[in-house]
Amino acid sequence: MSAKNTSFTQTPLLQVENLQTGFKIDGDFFNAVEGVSFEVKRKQIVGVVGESGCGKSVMSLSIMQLLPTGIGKIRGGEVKFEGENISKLSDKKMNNIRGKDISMIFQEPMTSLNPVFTIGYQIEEVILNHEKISKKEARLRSVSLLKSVGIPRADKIVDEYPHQLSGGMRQRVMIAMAIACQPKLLIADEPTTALDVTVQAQILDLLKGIQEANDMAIILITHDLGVVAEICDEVLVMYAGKIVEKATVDELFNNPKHPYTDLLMKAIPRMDEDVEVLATIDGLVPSVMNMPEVGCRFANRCPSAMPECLTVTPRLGEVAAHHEAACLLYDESWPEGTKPYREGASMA
Amino acid sequence: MKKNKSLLWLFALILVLSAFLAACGGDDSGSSSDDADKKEETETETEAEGTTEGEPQAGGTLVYGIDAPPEGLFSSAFYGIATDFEVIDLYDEPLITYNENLEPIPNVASWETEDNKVFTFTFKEGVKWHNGEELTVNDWLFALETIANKDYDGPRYTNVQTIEGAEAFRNGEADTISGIEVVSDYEIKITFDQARVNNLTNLWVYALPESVMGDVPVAEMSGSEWVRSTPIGIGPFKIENIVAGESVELSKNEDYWNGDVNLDKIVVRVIDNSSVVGALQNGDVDMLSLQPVSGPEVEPLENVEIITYPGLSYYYVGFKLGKFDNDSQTIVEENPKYQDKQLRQAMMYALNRQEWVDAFFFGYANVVNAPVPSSHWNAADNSELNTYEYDPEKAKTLLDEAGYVDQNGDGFREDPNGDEFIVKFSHYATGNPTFESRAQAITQYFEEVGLQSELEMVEVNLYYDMIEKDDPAIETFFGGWGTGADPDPSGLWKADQLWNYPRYNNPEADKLLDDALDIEVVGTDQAKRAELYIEWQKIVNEDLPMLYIAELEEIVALNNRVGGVEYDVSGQNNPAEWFVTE
Amino acid sequence: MLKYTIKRLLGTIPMLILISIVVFSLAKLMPGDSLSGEIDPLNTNPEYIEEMREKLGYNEPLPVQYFNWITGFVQGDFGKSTKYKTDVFDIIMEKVPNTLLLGVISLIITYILAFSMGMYSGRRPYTIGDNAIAGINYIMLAIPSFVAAVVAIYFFSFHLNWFPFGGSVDILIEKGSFEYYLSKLHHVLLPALVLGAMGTASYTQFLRNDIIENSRKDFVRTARAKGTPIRKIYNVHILRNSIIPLVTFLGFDFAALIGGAIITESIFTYPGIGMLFLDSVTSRDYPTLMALTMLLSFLTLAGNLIADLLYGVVDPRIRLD
Amino acid sequence: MASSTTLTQQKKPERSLSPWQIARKKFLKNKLAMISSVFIIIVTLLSIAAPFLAQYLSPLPDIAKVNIGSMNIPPNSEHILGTDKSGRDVLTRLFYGGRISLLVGFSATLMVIVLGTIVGSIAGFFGGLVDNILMRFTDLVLTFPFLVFVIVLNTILYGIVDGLWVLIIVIGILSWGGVARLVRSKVLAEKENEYIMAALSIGCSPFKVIVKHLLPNVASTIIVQATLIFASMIVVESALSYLGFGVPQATPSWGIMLSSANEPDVLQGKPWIWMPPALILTLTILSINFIGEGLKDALNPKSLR
Amino acid sequence: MTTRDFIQDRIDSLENRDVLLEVQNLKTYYPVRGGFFKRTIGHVKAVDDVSFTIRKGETLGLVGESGCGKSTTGRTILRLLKPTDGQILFEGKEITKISGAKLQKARRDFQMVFQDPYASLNPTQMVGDIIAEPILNYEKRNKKELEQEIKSLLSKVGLPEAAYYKYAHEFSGGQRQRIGIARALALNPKLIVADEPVSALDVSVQSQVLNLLKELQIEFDLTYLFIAHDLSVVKHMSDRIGVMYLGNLVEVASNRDLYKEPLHPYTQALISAIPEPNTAIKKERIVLEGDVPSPQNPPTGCPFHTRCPMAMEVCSKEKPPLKEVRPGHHVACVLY
Repeated sequence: MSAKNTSFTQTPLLQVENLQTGFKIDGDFFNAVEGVSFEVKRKQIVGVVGESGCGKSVMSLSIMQLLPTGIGKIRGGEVKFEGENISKLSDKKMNNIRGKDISMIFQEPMTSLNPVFTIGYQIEEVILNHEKISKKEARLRSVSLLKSVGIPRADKIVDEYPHQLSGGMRQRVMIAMAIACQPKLLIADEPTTALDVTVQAQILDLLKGIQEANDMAIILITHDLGVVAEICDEVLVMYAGKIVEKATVDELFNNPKHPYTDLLMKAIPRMDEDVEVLATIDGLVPSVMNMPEVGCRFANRCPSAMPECLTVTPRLGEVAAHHEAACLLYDESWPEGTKPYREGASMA
Repeated sequence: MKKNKSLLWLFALILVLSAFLAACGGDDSGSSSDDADKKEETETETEAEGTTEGEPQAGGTLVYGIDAPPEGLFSSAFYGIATDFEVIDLYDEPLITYNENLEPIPNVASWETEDNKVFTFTFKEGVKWHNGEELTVNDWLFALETIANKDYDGPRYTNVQTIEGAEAFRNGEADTISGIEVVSDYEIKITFDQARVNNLTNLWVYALPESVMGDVPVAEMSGSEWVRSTPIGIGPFKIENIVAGESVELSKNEDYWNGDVNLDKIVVRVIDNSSVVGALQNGDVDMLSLQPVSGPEVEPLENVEIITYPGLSYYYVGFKLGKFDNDSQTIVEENPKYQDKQLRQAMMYALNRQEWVDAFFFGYANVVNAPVPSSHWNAADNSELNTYEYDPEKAKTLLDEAGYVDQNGDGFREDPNGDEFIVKFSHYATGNPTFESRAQAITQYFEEVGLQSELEMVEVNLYYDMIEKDDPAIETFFGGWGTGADPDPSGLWKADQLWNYPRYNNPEADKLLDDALDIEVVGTDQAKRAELYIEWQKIVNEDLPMLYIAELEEIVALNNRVGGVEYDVSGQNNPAEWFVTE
Repeated sequence: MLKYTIKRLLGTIPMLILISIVVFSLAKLMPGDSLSGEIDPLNTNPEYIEEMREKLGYNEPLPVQYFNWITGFVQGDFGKSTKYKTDVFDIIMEKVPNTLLLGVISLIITYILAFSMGMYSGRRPYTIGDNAIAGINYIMLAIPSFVAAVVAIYFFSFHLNWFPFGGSVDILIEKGSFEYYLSKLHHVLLPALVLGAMGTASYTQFLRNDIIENSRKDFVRTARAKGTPIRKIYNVHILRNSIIPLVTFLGFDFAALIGGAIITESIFTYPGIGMLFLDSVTSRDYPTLMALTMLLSFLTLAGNLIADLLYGVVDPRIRLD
Repeated sequence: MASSTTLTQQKKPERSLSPWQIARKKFLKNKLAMISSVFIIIVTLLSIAAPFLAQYLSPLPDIAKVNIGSMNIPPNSEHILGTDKSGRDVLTRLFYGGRISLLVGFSATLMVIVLGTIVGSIAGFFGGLVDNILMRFTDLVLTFPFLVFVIVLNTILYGIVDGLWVLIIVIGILSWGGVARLVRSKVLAEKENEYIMAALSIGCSPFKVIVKHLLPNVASTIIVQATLIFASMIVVESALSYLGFGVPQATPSWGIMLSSANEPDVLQGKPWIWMPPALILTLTILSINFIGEGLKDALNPKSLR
Repeated sequence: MTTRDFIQDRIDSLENRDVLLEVQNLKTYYPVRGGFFKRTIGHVKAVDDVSFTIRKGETLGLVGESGCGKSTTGRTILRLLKPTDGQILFEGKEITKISGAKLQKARRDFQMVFQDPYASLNPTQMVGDIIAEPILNYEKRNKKELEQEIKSLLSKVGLPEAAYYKYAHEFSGGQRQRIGIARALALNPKLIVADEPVSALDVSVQSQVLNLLKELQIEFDLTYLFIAHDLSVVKHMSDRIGVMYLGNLVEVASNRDLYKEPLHPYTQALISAIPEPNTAIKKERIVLEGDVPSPQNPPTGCPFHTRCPMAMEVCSKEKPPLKEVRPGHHVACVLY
């Protein structure tokens, strides 16, 4: 929010380049995120979708360097925030960024709040972590923050404990905490999954409102394509630790390219149309421990798979305007004449 | 002259019993029965066996160890446990004491009698209680009346019972004890209900400070602060401070009537048996009584000296020969199992008592052949008795003769009727593991001569209950008696006595005991009495209603820096003479 | 909270009544007729015994006897000790300060040791330091307390002469002076160390595991996401949560310690409730025995209550009303 | 992470490992627990074989017998661990002691576990009034100061029931409360799992649900708890015996053997009498605890679910 | 035939079939206990006066937010919970009050598919045993035959026969749910209550299970009570849908009617709140204020009036009954 800000207008807020994050299983590291690259522009809402275990949460934790110590580790790539590589920062330096420039909210608002401290204490903490102000001021700020996220009786609630609030209220508290220092980027990891649909609507509205009011960028991680369609500008689809498709939201929903994305959309029962038989994806996601070295990771489940899919690793490449997919079906570098036919890429 | 704590034997019997019944607490090694045996102070004609050397010097603090927590009944009239008495003995003293021949000698009081029925006592003047009040005969009268009071809850009534009118006083039929007549502040006349040889030795000879306890109702006395926290006496030390259950601080009585007191202070503290050796070695305690088992460990310590002196207690294996009827105070029923004298004698021959004593008492005990400790003046010499030397062959022969032979070839003898014969032997159990092994050893001796034996370890409280009530589960039993200054064994042996545990019923023997006390028969001639007692001992030595095992020696450990301490059979000398060198 | 406390206190009453019935029955079942202690054992005169039985109410039907006993008990009349010939209440009160001191000091020792070791281990699980602490703890857990006590006396009192080997205070020191309290402390330290060290192991492991578990909780991630330094996360966020179960142990320990003190006190000849209890068992001092048993049962109940109350205090999720 | 549950589908043998087999495999891999198990097995075998072994161990095989001639002998070639104050061979007695200590520990544990499991599972499964009554009763038992009641009860039963069964019964009666509470809380938690409701919905009787569905799933907790109780029961036996309220004096348990350390001459002067039982007691408890930890790891519900 | 026609066809044919289950004024309260003797100090009114019927071969969907009582309704119908009041008629027979052996016998006809694929299978049992158990509870069977039968059942739900010898922990969530379905099918029941059967599953797996359930319904002529919080899933699965709020059924209508023309304000809000994976649809969203009140202390009158954007004064006073306002369309709201 300063002059410095303007000088960086051209630089994306966040650049993730070839990120590789590994997890230790039985003494060996296995990559849960494999070469993920994307960027987030200022004030942009980027959605990350994928089924459980696809690495979307790990990726978000990697950006924040919140991977469980000793178990999770960034093994390659860079995370640049406002042009500065933050993936190699010490924990102490990182603490200056966490909660201030980038903050995060999580899926389970109950367990994400410390049960033994008051709401006020937990919001004040983030403020006091980053700003030299008195406790009293911090408390006043907390109350106004709570008000700003739509919590009634905020001056009472500050002295209450998380368990005294409903799930939706707790998620509001989490949001208040996350925006306390007016971060430039908010990472929301499945923020509405644990909530009822009517409450989810409230929270999504709130997020959207806050994003607009604070000129904040959001990375919204979710498995719910509907949520993405609701509020995101751009979408990343992840599968087995990799980004398989990246597009603006309209482009993606109207014109899904990757067979995985396509199937995913057809597997969901829709309110707006009646389908007797839903699309399914057979088989299972390969285990992190025996991920194929080469080839497409979706190949063994893909109805459009070709023999080459097992041997050639597809790269993320532009398939349309503002639309990239990692699939051999669209790979322009595929030798002329041998390009596979693309019938069956989308299911009837 | 030695100031002995001789009065104790008057109640030794009581003590043993109460100790057995009640004193086993506190000390988890549970060796209280041993304590009780050991604590019975002794006397004989023999010379003191140990004195310490060095020039007396004034000042200093001596740490005196006791092996069980005191109960806190610090009054001669009320105490029930030996450790309490050890404290009492430091701050109070009896009016009459005993010499090394266990003969009564004047202390504060001297006496005259012509017929052993009426005694006139004269008190020394100027003897003061620790609170400054002078001791008069009224304090003694107070003590006697307290003990004779029906509300009195201590165990000493037997020591005033023989005074004329005591019974009536106790029953509330009289306001005073008719047999007591106060002549002046320093003279008092006591009349007994009948003339007895041992009236004096049986009499209660401690005073109670009327000046402080006079207002306390008798029923509340034992719980009063005068007994529990601020007792006073006339002894060389006075109680300064009591930490209940662990230690007592005594300081020098500047006004002591009987000469100078050397030590400034005596601290009495509880030393658990398991800590005895370490505490002695480190000099944490200067003086304490030892259990035989500690003897061999303490002996090598360079800074500690061991003194032994004859004890007045003995161990035995008793047979239940009959059943006692409490109402009629007679033995009513005979138990046939051990009636055969030959059987009992055979069992006596079967015991290797010397080996047993050496193994379990480490040389601090001697084999006995009759129920009178050898240091008593009326003890029979071994030459006059059958000593039943260990002779398994003879035991076997006797058993064969008596008809106890192995008829079914199982290696064990059957009784003359051919029925299975098992010696059921009981021993009390506490936490002390040696009890089991010493009892086991006895049964093994029986088995060696072909008598099948079974050992039953019975919890100690239950044990004496069962013996006293002639529980049929008890057939032969291990026991110990402590005797007193009065060598008369009547209380333990006559057919009308509850404590005649074997229920030994021999009118001839009873007659001898009666005669030995009968002033008409023996007058005041001690030699004549001794003769009768020896005669009696020959009978019980032959009859063997119990198998006499051993008498104990008392053992005291003294730090080398302690001087002026003497012990004889009558106990320790006057603590006023003790001193420490630095 | 107050209302809850009162409600809970009232709730203990039926429990106490049940316990008192059990205690009374047990005392009646003890061998040797529970009255024998109060009757002069030397007086075997049947009339006397009968008279005493009558006087002491032992001829009444059992429920009446029970009623008499319990009404006296409620009014603070615990009866008269048959051994010490004085009010049981006084005897118990004489020993209570010692046991209390022993209990408190050993608790402090336990907590200090457990907290320092547990926090260290919990923060660095599976390191050499953690393993070493676990090793020590396992061994401490395995050594029976009485073995530890006996060896401790042997080594610290007799060999090194650092601590006294028995008693609660040096009698020669003036009561109430600073040295007096120092001496009390000196006497209580070794038994308290032994008693305290025994409890340490389970506490340490508990705290360690709880810290590890809590450090994986979502709220820790939240705190990190807020930029809270890791040290503060451990010392404030995690510890505050891990303390909750530990603090409630305090209540249970309260009673358990006195039970545990029976062994320790008797080995160290430290005159407290534990020794008094053993003593009253061996000497058949029924009034004392019954009073102590009731007292200890009551303490257990009180301990449970305290545990629950503490829970309410330290854990905002538990509301007591 | 989360995906690890969905991974292992590739090649599986026809008949695969049950959760118990997996636990066993895990346990077998735990070195400390295995060493401990071997130790406990050896101790148990030696204890069981004590009467048979005795004749080879020492010239004085009869541990009931007092041998006045050979008291307090320090360890030598004949008596590897020396003899005690009754002239009994310490090594032989140590093996016999194991019989008693392990028997008391095992029987008391069994009793505690059975009682506790029955009460706890019934209370937890049925809830309501049944739960209420059972748990109030459990509270009552738990309120009894353990050591106090053991000592008092032991004194009462002394003459009535014979030998060490008094102790076993008394400890058993007084100690099941904790297990009952634990089992109840586990059952309550496990009951929340839908498979219990599923079992009811497919027509299982309550008894069958408890026995076939609930208990196998709380068994891991019970087993781990049982090992810990086993260890503590051995300690309780030895402590009580040490205090003189345990097994009868003549019984050669480790606690009884240890109680001789309380005698003034033994602690310092004759360490060979008390050190072996102290050491073996400590090692036994240590081993049992390690086994307990190993079981806890192996039976971790995460490996079952 | 288009999907739409197919559905219409189905609805028509169902109307002629017998009522399998009839629920009348069902109430299920949980006692709230407190105090030393755990007295009952209040009730959670989890299900508060619910009535509906299910015809044979039909799927009735129950939808609502967490805590609305839809699962409790399902479990009460299966008599896994004791109803506080009301009646449950199964094939015309009263099963509300039966218990013990009678209940056990009756349970043969109605089975359940559970929500949590991890918690609903006993981890100590082999899959074969899990599926065989219900059969063995009712019949004595030849072991070999039974094994064959179960293996064929396994393949019917899309699992390999080898699964018979495996344990639940070796399967993924979707596969476990198939095992759960196989167990429910083992007794050849007439009614299956599916309680959030796919809410714990990933989207791709969810579709497999939903497809499977539909296939099986046709194959075995099953009747479903399908409970879910996800309106689109319910819509996909059900012939008719009941919307629950705070223990009450606020609207019951056919699948199409409900979506096309939701009548109850709550249903309207619910439908509008669902984010559609379609950027072309820009809905006007009705965002409800506040939270669902506690079922322990429900508001008087219409349970929804505290959050209803159209609440009137009368709403807080009177609880509107569920009434049929259009053919086959029931709603409990004063507006109609």
